[in-house]
Amino acid sequence: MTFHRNRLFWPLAVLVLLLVLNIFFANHFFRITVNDGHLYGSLIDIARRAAPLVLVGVGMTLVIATGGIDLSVGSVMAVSGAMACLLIGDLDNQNSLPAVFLAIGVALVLCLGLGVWNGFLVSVIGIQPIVATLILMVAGRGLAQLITGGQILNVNSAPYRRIGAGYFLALPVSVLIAAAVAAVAVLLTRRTALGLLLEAVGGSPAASRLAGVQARGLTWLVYVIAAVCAGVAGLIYSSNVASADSNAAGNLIELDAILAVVIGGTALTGGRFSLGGTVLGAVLIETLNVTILSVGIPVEATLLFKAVVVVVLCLGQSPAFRERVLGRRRTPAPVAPKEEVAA
Amino acid sequence: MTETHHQPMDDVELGPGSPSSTIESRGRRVNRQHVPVLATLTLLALMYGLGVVNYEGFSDIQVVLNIFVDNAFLLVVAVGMTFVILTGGIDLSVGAVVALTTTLAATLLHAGWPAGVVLPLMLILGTTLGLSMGAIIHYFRIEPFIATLAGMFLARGLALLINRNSIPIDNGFWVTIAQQRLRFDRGVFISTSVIIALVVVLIAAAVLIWTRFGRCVYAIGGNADSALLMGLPVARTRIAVYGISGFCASLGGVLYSFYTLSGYSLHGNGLELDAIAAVVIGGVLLAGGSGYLFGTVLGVLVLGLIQTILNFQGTLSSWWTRIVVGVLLFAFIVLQRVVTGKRAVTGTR
Amino acid sequence: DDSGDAGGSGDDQITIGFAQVGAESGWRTANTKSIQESAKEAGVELKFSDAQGKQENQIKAIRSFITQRVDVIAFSPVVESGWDTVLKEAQDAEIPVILTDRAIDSTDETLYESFIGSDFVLEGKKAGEWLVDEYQDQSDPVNIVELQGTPGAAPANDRKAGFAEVIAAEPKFKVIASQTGQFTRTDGKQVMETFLKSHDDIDVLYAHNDDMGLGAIEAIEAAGLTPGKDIEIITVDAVKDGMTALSEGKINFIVECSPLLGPQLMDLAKKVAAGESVEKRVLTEETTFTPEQAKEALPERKY
Amino acid sequence: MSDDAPVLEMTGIRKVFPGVVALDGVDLRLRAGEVHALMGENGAGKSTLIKVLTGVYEIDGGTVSLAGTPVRFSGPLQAQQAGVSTVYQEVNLCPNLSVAENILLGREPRRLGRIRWGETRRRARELLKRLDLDLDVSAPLDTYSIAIQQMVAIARAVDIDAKVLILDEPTSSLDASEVAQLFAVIRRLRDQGVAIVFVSHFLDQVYEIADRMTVLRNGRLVGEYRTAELPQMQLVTRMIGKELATLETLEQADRAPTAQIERGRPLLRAEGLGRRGGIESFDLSIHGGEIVGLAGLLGSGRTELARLLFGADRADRGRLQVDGEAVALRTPRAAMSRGIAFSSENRRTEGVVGELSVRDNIILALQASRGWMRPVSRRRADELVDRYVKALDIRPADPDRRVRDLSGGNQQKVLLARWLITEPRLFIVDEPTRGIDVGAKTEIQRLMAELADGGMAVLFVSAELEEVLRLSHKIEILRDRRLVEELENTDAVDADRIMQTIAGGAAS
Ligand SMILES: Nc1ncnc2c1ncn2[C@@H]1O[C@H](COP(=O)(O)OP(=O)(O)OP(=O)(O)O)[C@@H](O)[C@H]1O
Ligand SMILES: Nc1ncnc2c1ncn2[C@@H]1O[C@H](COP(=O)(O)OP(=O)(O)OP(=O)(O)O)[C@@H](O)[C@H]1O
Ligand SMILES: [Mg+2]
Ligand SMILES: [Mg+2]
Repeated sequence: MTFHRNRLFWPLAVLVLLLVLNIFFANHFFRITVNDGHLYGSLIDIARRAAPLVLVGVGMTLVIATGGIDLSVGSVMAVSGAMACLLIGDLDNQNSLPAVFLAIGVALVLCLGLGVWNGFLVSVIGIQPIVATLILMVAGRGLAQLITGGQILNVNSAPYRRIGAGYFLALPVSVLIAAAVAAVAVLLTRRTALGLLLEAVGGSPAASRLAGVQARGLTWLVYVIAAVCAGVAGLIYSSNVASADSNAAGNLIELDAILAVVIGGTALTGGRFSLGGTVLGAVLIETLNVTILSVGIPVEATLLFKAVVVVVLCLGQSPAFRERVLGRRRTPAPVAPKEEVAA
Repeated sequence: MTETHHQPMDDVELGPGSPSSTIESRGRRVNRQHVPVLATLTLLALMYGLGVVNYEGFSDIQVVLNIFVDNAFLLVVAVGMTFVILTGGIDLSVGAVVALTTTLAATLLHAGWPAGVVLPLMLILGTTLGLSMGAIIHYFRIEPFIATLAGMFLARGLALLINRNSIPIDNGFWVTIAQQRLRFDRGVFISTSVIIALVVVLIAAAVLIWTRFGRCVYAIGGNADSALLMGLPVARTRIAVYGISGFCASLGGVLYSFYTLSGYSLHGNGLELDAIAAVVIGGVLLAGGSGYLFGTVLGVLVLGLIQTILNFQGTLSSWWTRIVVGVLLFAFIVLQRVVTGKRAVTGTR
Repeated sequence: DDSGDAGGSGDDQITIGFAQVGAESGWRTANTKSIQESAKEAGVELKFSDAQGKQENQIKAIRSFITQRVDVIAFSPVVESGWDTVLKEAQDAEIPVILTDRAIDSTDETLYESFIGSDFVLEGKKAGEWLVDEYQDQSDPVNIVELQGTPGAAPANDRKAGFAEVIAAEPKFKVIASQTGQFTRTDGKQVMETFLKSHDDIDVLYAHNDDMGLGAIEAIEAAGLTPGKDIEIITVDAVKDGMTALSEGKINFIVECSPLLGPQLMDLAKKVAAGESVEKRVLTEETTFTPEQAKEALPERKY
Repeated sequence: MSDDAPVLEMTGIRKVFPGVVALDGVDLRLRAGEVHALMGENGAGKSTLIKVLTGVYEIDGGTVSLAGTPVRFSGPLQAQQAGVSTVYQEVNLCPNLSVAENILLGREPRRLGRIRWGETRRRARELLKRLDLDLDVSAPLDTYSIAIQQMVAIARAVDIDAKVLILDEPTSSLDASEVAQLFAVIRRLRDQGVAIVFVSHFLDQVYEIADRMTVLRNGRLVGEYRTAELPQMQLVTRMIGKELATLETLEQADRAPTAQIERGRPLLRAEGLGRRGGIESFDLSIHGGEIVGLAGLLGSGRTELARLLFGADRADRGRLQVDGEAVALRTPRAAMSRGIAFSSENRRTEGVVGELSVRDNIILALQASRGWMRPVSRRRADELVDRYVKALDIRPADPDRRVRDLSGGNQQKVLLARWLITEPRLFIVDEPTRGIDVGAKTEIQRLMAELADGGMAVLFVSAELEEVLRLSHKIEILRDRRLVEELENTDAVDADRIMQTIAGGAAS
């Protein structure tokens, strides 16, 4: 337990640092006002921006817990937004609530299907996850473009807009959705045995098979969850600008999501995972993006800035680094990095 | 954990009736290890045949040679990636290193530096970057994925900082090499880069099969902790592997700059994924410890062939292009599975 | 090596190999569509290849067109530099090349027959000129924020440069923030959100394309401001959505960048294939729009 | 065997893991030409001491000196270069490489920098021959059983030209003849002047081979003794820190109450079951309350047989009945639903999940059989875990500790606990006492006997013939992957009788 808290200390510290940095550049950075009956302010912006990444990250965490990886999340986001916008755009009355719900439902079912596909390739056919999901990463964006005909599909639907740009009880709906999904995921994994079984599968597939864990079903399940999460993220993304851009939606989000997962203390090799850590990681990444903008770092240097932050963060998180360089003699882990040395 | 096994090839004792086969089924196993590669080769030939049957002019030898000409840099990058993946790591920075190499080389050449200085400098730069990532990964136990992701940001960031525009290269040496063509009869040709790439492949293959270093790479991929306890030079090898990848990436960058005669910070975007895909399609396990370099060559050819087919098809819209790439990839990988009769990774011994 | 002696097949139908950048925007898709449709109309066989934004893919496609012995090769270069080698191969194979939409910076002008497309620098200048004109009576500083395109992309570079050149003439114009919006709506919106938080004295927004402008409009509205009034907006492209916003007064000025190169390209290709000489530089017919002009033009806007 | 200056001396060694003081003030003195046993219960710190010595872990205090000069190795590589060769507990080889490579990795014969593969294989075969093993050295290591892998690891260590050879539980899954081979090699090396550290929980072996021993308890030094001067009972007392009255009683009392159980309808019955390349068709029935022992040599197919009955591997011929009902056990899951449990001999890769806590590991099988939607409540889990942590004396008794940080023996106990809480009707145990100390071993044997009395059937696989004899009602003997004989374990049956069959004597 203390171990985990320890790992999250650094992301938290960096997060606070970035937030503080913002004060010097953005006026009233921490001020939250009420504007048009909803909250308005930089912090709210960060939360809203982080919503899709949190969603994708939650799904990614579960996939990574089983020792897999999902590169297709970005494409799935594009597909989901495209499908929803296509259907809604065809409606006579775009403001009809049931019709919009139906469209959203269809889009999510489509994503579910894509998740089933990924899961099938990984768990039944046994293709290595990175390649299995690479297939959908490439083809999925094509599919999304096929749906939109390569155009940006505009919708003019008030209910749909609320998902990404609307407010409920003065709070952004997208943030509420992301929080709800994250909470459900936490409950699902920690209140049922799902978390334990996933960690077992990720920790040692062979051992968990012999312990009777149905690795195949579970592996399949996480890809489905990841795709649905990405689908919801795609809806938020497209609703935010009331249009479906199948090219930009979710572009490169898989890298950010994986980064968020790792910052959150989940090892890419599978095994123990921390959803809370991922959420923190996602918020940190978006804060970083906002900071780059508000500090006004020149376009040319943004990547460098990101690199520096990531390096500092990871080194800070690494006990080995603290021990060797900062000279803090503690937690001498075995020399070998990942697997069991103790015996 | 690992399913495929590789076996150093040796001409001396693999013959039939090898005295080492104490159990009959074992004699056959040696061959079975080559099955994935053979299957890939067969499927590749099949795909090629498909192209020949369907498209006019596809049978032209130049079509095949073009795959090499057009993918020489990818091949070199993928060779470096193979080393990394064999140890169970990954290197996401390669695409960005390619970009950095081309940008910096173009800038320096533009500033009038001689090619004889720029070229080695680029290779040293890539290798150094790789080595430092390796050191961070090994000593500070940072996930390779993250360390090299940071490396990717860094390299591309530097490239952008140097110059965000594309810079033409007009250095004499560069231009000569770039436009040098080795012509055979009937007008078919290859470029200098192809020769360089093939030499790299041969050297790398030899290193993997015939040197202690190469075997240590496999050992680390099989089980890094065991390798350490067995007294292998894990630190040195792991760091070196990233160094090799960095070297290959920068050499790939140089080839890329021969290929386009320009430097640009967005060159090689997504190249890392292509390289990883090529390596994995070639039968190397991402978990490490298993696979051949020859497989990587096949993987690159598969990707190249898919693209050639698309270019010959010439009627696909942008989105169908993507979908068809996905479908072809899928078909290829699934057939590969079926042919080699491998079972699911999860839950098998 | 001239064994395969070039294209120019005897029959009257010509084949064009066209290597497109990708399908990264609505503009690009309209461009592709225009070329495909006019090829059909002109009775030209079109070999189409999508490079997905990568120069290497485009080079591969061009090389493949050479082996396929098409009559004319046309392409929109992903970047400016780095085409000499492959274009020389085309030249050796005696296949004429036409550039569309974006230029290349080769010193050897014989490598291509013609370049048809817009002048991005000019577009930036047009945007700047309108601004200068609009604020000519004002002497207070004018605070401008800029949404750039993808860093390093030619349209982004040139539109920035052209604009900067014009406004540099008057010191009252100040670009107080300039960031990339990656040519997308979402990024445009998000960057604008942050701009609005860190600067409360923005007068003008200059976006390198309509999409980013449209995203920014959402951000401005969410901040309780009125786009087009509180903050004046200039964009480039004139796609349908942008024109709609322009006609609603949410955008103040759009510089057109037309994707409809198809018919002009087909004409050129036929001439080139027939061995006629053509102009080295063909400009696409483009204009600029104010809200009033937009209202008129909107009904027959195709893309 | 002399008391002259030690080749290697460790003094006042201290090693702290977060929350555990693994070693404190431990001394170890090795002299050239002696076999030195390192003794202690599970978790006493033996393996840690070895790892500290060879630089796998950093030392927190104390000194090490080699031939009089202080050293501090940075890792196994450096230790090897200085002449300290080690076989660590658990097999630490690369499963993906061939046997030959595993033996010679890092030392392959070369010519002009190029590895000579033919020569490599030849040398590997030669080395194995010294251990009386004839394997296909070009086959990947993981096609062989744990026992063979252990021999390969030994062959590797023995080949290194070493002044000090350290063997951490090298015999834990070897049977008598392999142990004899190993000892022959050890003696030869000893006579050549190598100092050898030998760790084992088999007291007989220790007394057979060791000249001297160092006893640890709870990470502290108890003392150094000449083997000849310390009787076995006293050694045990030193190790566990109290008189072990039960040990003696167990030695006698736990002999199997020979075969007086009712043999009605068998719980499990296999007819002609087999698998190509694994084990030939065999017939076998197991009744409730019965302990069936499997005996055989290394690689005779015991593990293969056990795995078939659990569905860990799929049989490709024959029939299987459970409770008289025909079943096809395609997956472990299917077997579990029939009340069958299986603890693998390969606890590191197929047993425990190292990253998870002791608690999670223990409830894993139970939870898996319930499915993820019906979690075992935290209270129930704690109850069960507490019970078995106590019953099996798992140390440290902290359910939140990661299993990978436990000592080898304690990991084994966790594995057994995992299956015991599922209350199986048939418990297949493959080498359950591997690496378990004397006290715990008798404890486990008694547990098995007790559970059998309570009606559970046990299929007991062990390389230790005595153990099989002591526990089983019925003994199945395997040879060359074929079940060759079934014996009721009557008084007439003894080790010699079984060895005869195993060795392929007239019996079959
Ligand atoms: N990496 C580690 N982290 C934390 N604790 C550890 C680690 N390795 C060992 N320990 C602890 O140190 C103690 C000594 O363990 P060690 O493995 O040396 O025992 P051992 O004497 O070899 O026992 P066994 O006979 O069971 O192998 C145990 O309490 C164990 O839990
Ligand atoms: N001497 C040998 N020669 C060839 N292969 C062997 C040898 N010994 C074991 N094997 C292989 O090892 C594998 C495991 O055998 P298995 O585990 O059933 O043996 P076992 O009777 O359980 O013996 P143990 O576990 O003590 O090694 C089998 O696939 C067998 O082919
Ligand atoms: Mg031990
Ligand atoms: Mg066995």
